[in-house]
Amino acid sequence: MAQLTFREAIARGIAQEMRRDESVLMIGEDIGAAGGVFKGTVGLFEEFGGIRVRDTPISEQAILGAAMGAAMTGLRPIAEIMFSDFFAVCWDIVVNEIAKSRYMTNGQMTFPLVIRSGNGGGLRFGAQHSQSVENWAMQVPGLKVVVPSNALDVIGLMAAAVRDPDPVIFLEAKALYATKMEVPDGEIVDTLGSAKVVRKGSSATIVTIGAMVPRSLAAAEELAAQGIDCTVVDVRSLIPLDTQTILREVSATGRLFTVEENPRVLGWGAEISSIVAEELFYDLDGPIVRITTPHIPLPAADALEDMAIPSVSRIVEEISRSMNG
Amino acid sequence: MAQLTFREAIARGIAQEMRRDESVLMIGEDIGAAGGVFKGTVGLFEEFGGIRVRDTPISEQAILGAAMGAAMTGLRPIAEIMFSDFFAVCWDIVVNEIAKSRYMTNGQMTFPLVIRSGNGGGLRFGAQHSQSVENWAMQVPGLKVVVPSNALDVIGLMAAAVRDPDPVIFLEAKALYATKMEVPDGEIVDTLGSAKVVRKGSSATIVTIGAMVPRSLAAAEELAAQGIDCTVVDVRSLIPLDTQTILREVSATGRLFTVEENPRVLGWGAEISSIVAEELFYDLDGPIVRITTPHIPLPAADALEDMAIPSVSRIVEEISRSMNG
Amino acid sequence: MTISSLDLDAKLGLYRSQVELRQFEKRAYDLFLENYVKGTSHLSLGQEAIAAGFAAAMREDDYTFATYRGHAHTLARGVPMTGVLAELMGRTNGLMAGKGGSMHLTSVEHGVMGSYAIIGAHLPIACGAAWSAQYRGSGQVAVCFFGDGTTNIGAFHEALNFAAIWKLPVVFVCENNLWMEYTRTSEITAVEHPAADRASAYGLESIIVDGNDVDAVFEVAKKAIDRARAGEGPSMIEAKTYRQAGHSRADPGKYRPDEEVAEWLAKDPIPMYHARLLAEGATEAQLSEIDRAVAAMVDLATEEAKAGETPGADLLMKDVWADGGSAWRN
Amino acid sequence: MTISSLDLDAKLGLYRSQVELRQFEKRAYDLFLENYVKGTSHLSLGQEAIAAGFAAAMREDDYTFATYRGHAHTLARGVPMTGVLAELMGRTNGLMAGKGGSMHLTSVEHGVMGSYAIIGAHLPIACGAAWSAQYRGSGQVAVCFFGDGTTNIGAFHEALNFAAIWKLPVVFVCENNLWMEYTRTSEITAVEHPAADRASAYGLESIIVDGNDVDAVFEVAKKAIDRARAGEGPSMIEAKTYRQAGHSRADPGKYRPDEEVAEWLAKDPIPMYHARLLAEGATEAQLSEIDRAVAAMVDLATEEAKAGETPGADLLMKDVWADGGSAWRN
Ligand SMILES: Cc1ncc(C[n+]2csc(CCOP(=O)(O)OP(=O)(O)O)c2C)c(N)n1
Ligand SMILES: Cc1ncc(C[n+]2csc(CCOP(=O)(O)OP(=O)(O)O)c2C)c(N)n1
Ligand SMILES: [Mg+2]
Ligand SMILES: [Mg+2]
Repeated sequence: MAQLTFREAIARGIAQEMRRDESVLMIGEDIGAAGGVFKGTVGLFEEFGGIRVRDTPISEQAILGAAMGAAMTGLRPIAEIMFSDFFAVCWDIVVNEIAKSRYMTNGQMTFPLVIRSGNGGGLRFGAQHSQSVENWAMQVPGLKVVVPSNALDVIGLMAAAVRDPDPVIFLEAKALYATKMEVPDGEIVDTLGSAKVVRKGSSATIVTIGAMVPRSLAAAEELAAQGIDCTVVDVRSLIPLDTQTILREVSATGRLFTVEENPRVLGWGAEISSIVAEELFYDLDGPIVRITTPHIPLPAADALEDMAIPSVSRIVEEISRSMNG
Repeated sequence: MAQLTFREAIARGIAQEMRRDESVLMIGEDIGAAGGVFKGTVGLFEEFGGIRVRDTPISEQAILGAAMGAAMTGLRPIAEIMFSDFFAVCWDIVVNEIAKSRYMTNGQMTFPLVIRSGNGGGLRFGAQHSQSVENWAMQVPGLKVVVPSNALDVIGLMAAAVRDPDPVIFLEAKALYATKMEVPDGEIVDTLGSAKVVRKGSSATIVTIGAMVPRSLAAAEELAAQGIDCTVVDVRSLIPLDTQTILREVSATGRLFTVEENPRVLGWGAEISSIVAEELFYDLDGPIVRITTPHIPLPAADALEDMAIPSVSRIVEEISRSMNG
Repeated sequence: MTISSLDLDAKLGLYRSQVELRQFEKRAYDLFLENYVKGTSHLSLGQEAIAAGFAAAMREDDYTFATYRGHAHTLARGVPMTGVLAELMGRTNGLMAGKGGSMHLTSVEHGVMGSYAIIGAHLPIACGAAWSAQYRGSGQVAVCFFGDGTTNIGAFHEALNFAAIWKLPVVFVCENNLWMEYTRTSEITAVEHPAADRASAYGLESIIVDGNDVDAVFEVAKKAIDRARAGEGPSMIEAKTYRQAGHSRADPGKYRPDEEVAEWLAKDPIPMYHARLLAEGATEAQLSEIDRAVAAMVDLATEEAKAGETPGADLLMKDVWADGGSAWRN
Repeated sequence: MTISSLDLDAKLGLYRSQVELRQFEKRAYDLFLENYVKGTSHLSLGQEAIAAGFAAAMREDDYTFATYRGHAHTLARGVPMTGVLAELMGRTNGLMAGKGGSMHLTSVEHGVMGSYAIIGAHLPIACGAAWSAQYRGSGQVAVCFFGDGTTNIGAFHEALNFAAIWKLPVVFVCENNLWMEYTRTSEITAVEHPAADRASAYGLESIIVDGNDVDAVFEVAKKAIDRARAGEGPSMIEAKTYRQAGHSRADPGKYRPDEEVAEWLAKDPIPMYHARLLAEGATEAQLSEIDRAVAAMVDLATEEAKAGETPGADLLMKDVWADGGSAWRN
């Protein structure tokens, strides 16, 4: 066992896979000797060298194009897009090329690649460096989307993503980089598409991901004190989506709340809400409520940012209002 | 009155506004003497000249950057992105710059601009030239999103979009370009954010947009013959969203079906489903069902494309199965 | 190998290749008029020398990256005509069973790593294949074709710099046919030679070739490919040519001055090469035998393509993922 | 106007401007260490001559487009220090009431049309403002600042070509401080001078200036701006400089060789200019009076900024739309 931060877990997960498989390479801006802007790749350059852990120009289209071309010719690249907001400058390669080419070629090509990216707010970086873009990625047929919430999951899901034959968008909550936990030694490999029930309750089911998982758990503790006993489901991967676990846990409590960091309109919770509204219509005891960042760009000031992203107290408030209302 | 095609309506709507306001300019690829790849700008170059109707290089970031810079300094540009799939090569300017800058600057700037784009399938153009991206745009705080379904609405909503002080994404269903209707002479100005009830029924409410409106209407006729009498709501603008009309019409029938051309996951109907599931929970008589293109890239072959996009018969089938099941 | 080292047999091969592309595309156009080909398609009529010359200079395992205007490059690499034609017609015996269509021709088996319909996107992707070849030490080279209008999009710039700094084995080929869709590229481009005048921005040599002269194309291709294979890095070649038809199936190309079209029809690469081969010792009989053989080949491909089946629902939901399926949830 | 035409008063103004930027940013850094400034911030210490020289050459209604490293360019246009500092501190008396933050400083009133945090994005946007000025016949010029690392992204290429073909009144200024974040730009750039060596790709003259010499900067700026204003089109200027601090607040800049830092500290634009002004007839008293006055100004701004209020919920939901609100549904 070792005490590991979320950011150290990234490097450990990648190192585990790079040792195992020579076809795994990394590219990105400042990921080499500098160890990454978020220090997610510290030690990899030293262990694997500048050919396998390679700095690039500020050319996100080239980075992802390179990853795609390498993947279709037998390698398993891991590309870093420093902040997930920057997906917007290379979105074509992601949605039009990487996501569609297997289908278009009737399966002639596979794209075993991972795109890691720092995601979400909480660091007072303002509207262009704080977005939660899991809903952008979830929207695109042909992409898998992973959003881990803790160091252990980071390692296992990173390994699963690297081994997966399909393109995986791996979103690392910036707000969690410094969080720590005990992690067992040895190889860790997890499974994409498996949600985890991280708290078991009987009154309502909270479905959430990433940085909202610890907040939802804290909220559940406060709610328990009010007599509202919540199940908390950490979805972990939006695509593939473990609908079975979600449906089971929602039907057990009869109530669904989603807690989402992405802005409200067409946040990932809208899809889960629509699935539940269709498939569990007769099992719901009350309205589905989505607790989200409002539909606004994120403000920079700490006071404002804290009001925007769902906080423990807002989660408690909205759930208790709806459960008592 | 004049018989007008959808594509002619675009030029008419734009011409109406360009005559009125010298600050309205157009830019895009092949929009000048050529009249646009879809012939949506025929006659504008001749009437307004090459300075106001200007051909650009294949540089979508430059096109939208230019539109943004012009809008913030007092003009009202209309930019064309030829196929909406190409938003992916200039998405940064749309989501990170145009959509956010008013908010970030605390209202110092306004962005009265329109981005027109050919949207959707049906022309056998394959996965990179057939996407319905209304859900991409709807997801971004700070963008208005308009999707007209007929020539009359094209004129009025184009005028409203040009006059609107905020950025409007104006999505023109390619499958509708050749459709015709009678349109009154004289100035036509419509309102953003107003849905239209295009058929009144009592059994269920179909909520839809764009090229799916005529299909939903045709399906409603067939369903009526089966005794299922549907209201059809043409949403027309996804942002601002006329939730009141939707909620009213859904609560009147107790049932909601969305008919969406965009791929399933986080299609625009998911948002409407989540609103209805929360706000009309106690008024629904059955599950909300979303009829969408499956969550796949679009195939090129005519036979396959026809299977992918919701057809009249699929709409009929899914609604009647759910209403009778 | 230099131009003079090409013997007559090899040159007859280049002739045949061009004739194949020409006759194939003429047939594709006819089938389009007969409504067998749905959707769009983009012909390379007049540009065949580039595809033929490069393909002849490539090793079997080299990579081709093409655009939506990709029939010629696909066929030139040896992909059977039937698969291409059937793909245009949306049949199950198409290269991609109709799922890709005319703009996305791909045959990994023949090194055709795709045709790309978003301007500029495939330049960075070609860098990736070249990077992979470099890392694997396979000696493969990626050849990436694009148009003059493509030189003004951002991805072009990123790819060129990227290839240069990593000395990637990639050859960028700008087929300068003077036009974008309906706009003359020189009207919206800051330099005269849209590719060649920009080579120096990436530390590359400025190379221009007569794209209607297949021998000249072969020579310049061979040199750039050899250089890439030897680890000396990327090249960019601007090949001057002209598309004889409109931009796409719907376009009669009326915006072009008649004299310009006439001038370039007079420079048609195939009659030109025909005359050259006669001068270099080929016989009229040899050449017309090639024409005839190709015609038969095109006829056969047409028949086979027409006999293909219409794809069904099974194909629709197939191969989004590597497991062969499309399930995104359980 | 040429360099020699700047009289001593004007030069004292350039000195003062540089000192303002320097002292302001040192204070900003202190406030950061004291946890008054949250989030990130990017200092221009060592690069002040560029901001000062350009601002002095601009007309009041000209447009500035800056990056996240935009404090200096914002202040140099006359934006009050208090508004900038308060913005860094997330207060309601900040330029944007705390909603934008350090990376997005904007003051339309002063022609500062925004600071942009996505590499390259503002180059096309500056083209748009220039296009608007051209269409309106206002005679305004847009000046767009960016870093060396920015020359490798696609938007750079699109904007330069676009500006050139439309002869837009825009001046692109590459502040070449040798580094991206933690990577040396020369290691990932195909040419030696990332901007100047690419000017010819857009039909532009290659212009390099000592970015630490404010007189030289002023001269080259004036020339390019006059040219743009006269309708002769865009220019691109590469100004050689160095950032004395790390990339952003979190970065101690350890990756840089000590000798390199020392070499550039010796070329600090402010002491250099101080010495020049003494040589040209200014007195030590004049200059230290400026230093003192600026210090007082910074102190005052600090106090005022600290006195600003913390923004509340009303601001959170304000100004998504031009109607002042954020409603996306009824
Ligand atoms: C990003 C993007 N913008 C626009 C288009 C539409 N488009 C398709 S082909 C074309 C012209 C391309 O011209 P060129 O690069 O010269 O190639 P050519 O067609 O002449 O071979 C355009 C504008 C596109 N496919 N992708
Ligand atoms: C599209 C994009 N990619 C990456 C970044 C992260 N980033 C911010 S500053 C920077 C370095 C920029 O270097 P340069 O252009 O030289 O400007 P400098 O910071 O030196 O002033 C990078 C990579 C970004 N903001 N946007
Ligand atoms: Mg061309
Ligand atoms: Mg720099």
